Amino acid sequence: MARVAFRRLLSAIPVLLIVSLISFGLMRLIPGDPAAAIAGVSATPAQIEQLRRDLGLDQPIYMQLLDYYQGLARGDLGRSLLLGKGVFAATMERLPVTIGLSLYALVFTLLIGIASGIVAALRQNSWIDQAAMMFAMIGISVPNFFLGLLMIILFAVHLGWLPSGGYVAFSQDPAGWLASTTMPAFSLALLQAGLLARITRSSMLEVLRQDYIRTARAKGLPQRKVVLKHALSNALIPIVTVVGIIVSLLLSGAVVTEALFSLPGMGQLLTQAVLSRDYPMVQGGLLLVTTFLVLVNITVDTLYAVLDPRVRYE
Amino acid sequence: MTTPLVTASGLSKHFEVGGGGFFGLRKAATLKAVDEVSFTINAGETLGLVGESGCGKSTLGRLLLRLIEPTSGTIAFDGNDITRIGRMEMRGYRRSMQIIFQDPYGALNPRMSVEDIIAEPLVIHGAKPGAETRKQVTQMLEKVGLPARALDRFPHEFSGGQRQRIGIARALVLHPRLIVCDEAVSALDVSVQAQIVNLLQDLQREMGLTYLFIAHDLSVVRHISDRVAVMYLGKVVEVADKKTIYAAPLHPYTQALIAAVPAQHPAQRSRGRRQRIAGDIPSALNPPSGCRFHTRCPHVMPVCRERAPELREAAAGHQVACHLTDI
Amino acid sequence: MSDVADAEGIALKREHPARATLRRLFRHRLFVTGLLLFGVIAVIAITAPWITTADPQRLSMRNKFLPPGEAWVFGTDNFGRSLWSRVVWGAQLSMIIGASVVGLNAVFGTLIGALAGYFRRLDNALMRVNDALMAFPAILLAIAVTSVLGPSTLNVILALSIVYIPRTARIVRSSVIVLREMEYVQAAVAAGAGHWRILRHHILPNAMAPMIVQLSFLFAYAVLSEATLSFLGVGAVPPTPTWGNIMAEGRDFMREAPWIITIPGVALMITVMGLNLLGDGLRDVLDPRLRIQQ
Amino acid sequence: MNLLEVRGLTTAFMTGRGEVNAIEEVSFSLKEGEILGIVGESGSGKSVTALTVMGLLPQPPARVAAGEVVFNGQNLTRMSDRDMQRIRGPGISMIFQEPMTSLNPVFSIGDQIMETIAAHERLSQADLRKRAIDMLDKVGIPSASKRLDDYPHQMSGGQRQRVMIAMALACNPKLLIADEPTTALDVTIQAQILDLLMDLRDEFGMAIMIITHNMGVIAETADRVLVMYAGRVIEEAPVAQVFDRPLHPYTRGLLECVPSLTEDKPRLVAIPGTLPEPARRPPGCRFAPRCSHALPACSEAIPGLELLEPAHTVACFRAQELAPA
Repeated sequence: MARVAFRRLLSAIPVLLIVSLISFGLMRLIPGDPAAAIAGVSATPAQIEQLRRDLGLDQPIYMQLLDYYQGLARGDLGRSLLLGKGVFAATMERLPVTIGLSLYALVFTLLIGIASGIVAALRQNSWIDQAAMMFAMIGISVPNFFLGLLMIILFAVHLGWLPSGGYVAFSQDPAGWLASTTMPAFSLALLQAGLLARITRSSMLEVLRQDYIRTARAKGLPQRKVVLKHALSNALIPIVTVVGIIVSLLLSGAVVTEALFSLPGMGQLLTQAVLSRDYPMVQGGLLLVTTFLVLVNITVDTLYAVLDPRVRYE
Repeated sequence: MTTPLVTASGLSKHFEVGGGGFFGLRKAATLKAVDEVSFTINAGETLGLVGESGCGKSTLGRLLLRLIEPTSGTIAFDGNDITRIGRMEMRGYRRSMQIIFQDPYGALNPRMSVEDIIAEPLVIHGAKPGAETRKQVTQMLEKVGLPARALDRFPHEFSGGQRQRIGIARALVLHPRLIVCDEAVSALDVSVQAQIVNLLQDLQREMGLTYLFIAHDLSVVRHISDRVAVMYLGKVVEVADKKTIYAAPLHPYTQALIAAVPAQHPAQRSRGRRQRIAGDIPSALNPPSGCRFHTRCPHVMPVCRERAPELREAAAGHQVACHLTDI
Repeated sequence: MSDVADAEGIALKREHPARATLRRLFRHRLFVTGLLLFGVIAVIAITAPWITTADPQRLSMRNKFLPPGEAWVFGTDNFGRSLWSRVVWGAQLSMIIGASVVGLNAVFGTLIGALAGYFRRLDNALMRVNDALMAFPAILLAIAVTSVLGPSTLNVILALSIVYIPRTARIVRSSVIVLREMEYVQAAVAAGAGHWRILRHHILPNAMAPMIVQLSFLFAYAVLSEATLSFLGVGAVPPTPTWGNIMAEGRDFMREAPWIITIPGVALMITVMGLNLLGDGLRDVLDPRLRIQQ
Repeated sequence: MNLLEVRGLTTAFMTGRGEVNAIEEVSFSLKEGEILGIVGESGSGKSVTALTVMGLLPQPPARVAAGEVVFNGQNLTRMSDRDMQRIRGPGISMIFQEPMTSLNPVFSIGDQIMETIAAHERLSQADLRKRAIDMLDKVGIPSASKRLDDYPHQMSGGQRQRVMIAMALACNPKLLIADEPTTALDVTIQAQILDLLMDLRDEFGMAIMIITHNMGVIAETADRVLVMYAGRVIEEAPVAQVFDRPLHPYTRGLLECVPSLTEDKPRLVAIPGTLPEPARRPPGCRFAPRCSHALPACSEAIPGLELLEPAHTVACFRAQELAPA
């Protein structure tokens, strides 16, 4: 298993190299003069020149690249223009909010998605199946910000049960955290839950068709054991690989959800950076989030090896 | 009759498996699918090639046609070395050498009509689609026993046996000299299999074809072949004319293979009467040292573990690779 | 029974495979439902100039916050603009962006996927870049790209294409890898066919089914992502009527004028659901073994 | 009393074109310790027959439309799911064609054998383990106690089929159904597995129903043979009779179209035409369109099974007149 993890770590290196190159190239894609674009229309030529020097944009491209990688090697991802502090520090301040929200949403996703997928597969074509799949279809079709807005209108504006925005840290007040993140987490989770329900159902149906399920029944095992032991253990394997994708989707979705519910997370940080043309922040933040995602995927793949002996003993 | 149409010398195909990884750091294992194989196929004959799964018989068939590029060794067709000629030059030879596949479902493009499927080789070799081509295709269809009505149908409308006929028509439309039949009747029900075997024999007589007939069914191979080659784990272990090899096989593997064929009458039940070889076929990824059969051979000697026996002439036209016959 | 096959066992009833597929599609309940939902929005988008009278950008402070009713079908927004006009023109923009992203994906996704899947030498290089692009969270990358290029409709199309083409390419690549090993491809090689012929006649036509399924889901993602980008303010510039823009502006007035949010939201939902249903139907009919994918 | 009695069994499947009978009016019986071979080509219904007996067909789309299966005096076709679970394993057990996919890839083979025993008997974990090792020994897996914790993917096809057999015999069944047990295996492995089945029959004394398309496998194993074509039984006889005096033109064709390992035949005697799909079966005798002896009457009515010679029944209108002297 350690071997699987190690191998995945190795194969992640080229991916991360290219990811960092793309992040680096992003700022250089700005049409015209990047320094002028970043400085904004009201900047004087002198200010633009100053910014150009600060960002190293006056250097030849290979020097810029060298500086960039030297910085990365030191853990220096650049400085945010807007906040006036290091990108890494700024990100670390905000990341817990996003991770908390995403984990909460992941719990919703897994609970709703896997449970409804399994029930739907076991009762294929029944009304339960149809209802679950209808629900999943709505889930994957409602944009999460629209769902969030509807929930605010209903639960915050009309019923007044939950706050419409704002954030309470978990360490300060767990109940407050729950109140401030339940709506965001649920609206964020629904899309992924729908997706997962569909995948679980088809994975389960696929497994139920396999020869070894027939063998299990031919041995006289009770139905409960056939389903819970033989079918589920195999159906979970492809589902685990999907969890990596789901985390990626959750982080993407969190950007919008945080903006909508005014949660001070990573997404909000990046959106603000984008709107105020804080490109070093965008570049560094993107690289950090993506690296985090790659690490999540390695964990997921290692978990995969736990579930599947074919991978474990390869 | 005895001029070789195809001569393979020291032909090998090694596949790298499981390699790559980060900058190719992970060491790849080498699968020697075909290892130093030499043989000839005479013009007009049928050479049967038998062996169990993983022995490399299919790879060998594809190597001859250069559908797979050999790792080493040479292939001569009609006296000309075709091992390293370029794509364009090879195209000229492709007219003369064709292949029929096992799977009647995977061998035909589901999105092409029967006419397009059979006409494709003609079109590749410069025929213009039109009345002339259509006539040739129709004639070919009739030759393999399908009505002209089949022309504008699609593969899914046919049964397995009929699809195999379409595959044969495609292979024969260029009037090739060599046909590699890669398990061409293995996927068919026995009653249909006999039809296709008969058709292949009729066509051979009519068109003067040379066959390399690859199969795992020993009785079908005996029926259709003039000579038979036996493969085990990438090596040819015995070659002889069919009567000799079935009546007096020299290699212990050939003997075991023939002994393992189920009886054709309950009175000849083989259990307890015939020698069985124990154990499984070893993995081609990690073949035994020396003679590859030594792990299962009932006559194994110390030398077998150390040195691989060469394929040698044991009698006129009977080659075998075994230390027992080397003495 | 005997009327369906003749003596040789060849089916008498003749039907072109494409026709048979269409017939099965139109019998598929999900597909037809999806087609209807999506079709309504598509027709509205195409006929936008003829079915709207009010200029979607004309301000009329006198008429602001009018609820849906006889005079204003969908009511008016905070600037007194006709919501009907804005939602209809928003539909057109969504369709243009969705269709463009799908078109670019169809061309470049197929190209990259087919090259990587067919020519092994190219595979490693192309797929490493592909993997890297797919490692970014989709919306975040799209936001970063539009912010760099500047907010405009064209740049949204470009950004979404950069995000989704790698995903399409991967799907095409995996079907090409399977198809490349098919025996009919081997037969074509044995007959002397060149790479171009093999790709064009044997591989691409058979890779179309999963591709079409993917593209219909992709259309849905593109419409959804575009709305998200403009909702966040990095899409098409605000006076332009897009569903996301309308909802972003309506956010501040959800207490007094909830219709400003709900009407474009429902339109968005109908479009996305229609496309998802369409994709489900296509998948069932074209490629029943294909799993539900991202 | 017969161990297994199948009477007029008809199994139908719901398809896009309506309900189609996979098998029709299949009747046969099996005595204790007897080996019955069921032979037929694709679409003959031989596997559906076995799965119907086991009650393993998914319902829907499958449905037992008529007939009954009586095992050991109990009517299986009317049995509840729960009761049927008690029959599977200690009563009837089954092995399948694909040893590669018939074992669950995520559990060790020991686990899979032990859970079979545990489902039917109350034994301690240690006893379960001992029984499982014992079974693996019996089916010829070397160093069984070490292999117990191996996963299926670590074994070859032949070994997996041995594990399947160990699992099937773990509860000492009265009947073993072997559905094409050697079709996916190489010929040298096939011989080993067939030998093993025969040895185990001698040791355990269970009856075997062996299903195959290969007349050679029948010749090697069966006491009695059932020949099926297009969903119907067309001939039944002791094994020597079938090979020496086949009475149905199809059985004769099936024997003649296989090439010989010892004799030269200039040309194979092929049966013309193709096997009918279940939804496209011809009216009357299913074999009539491909039969060289068919008369117009053959396409009008379905011939029933008739006892023509002692213990030898056949379903052919012309069997009597065409019978060899």
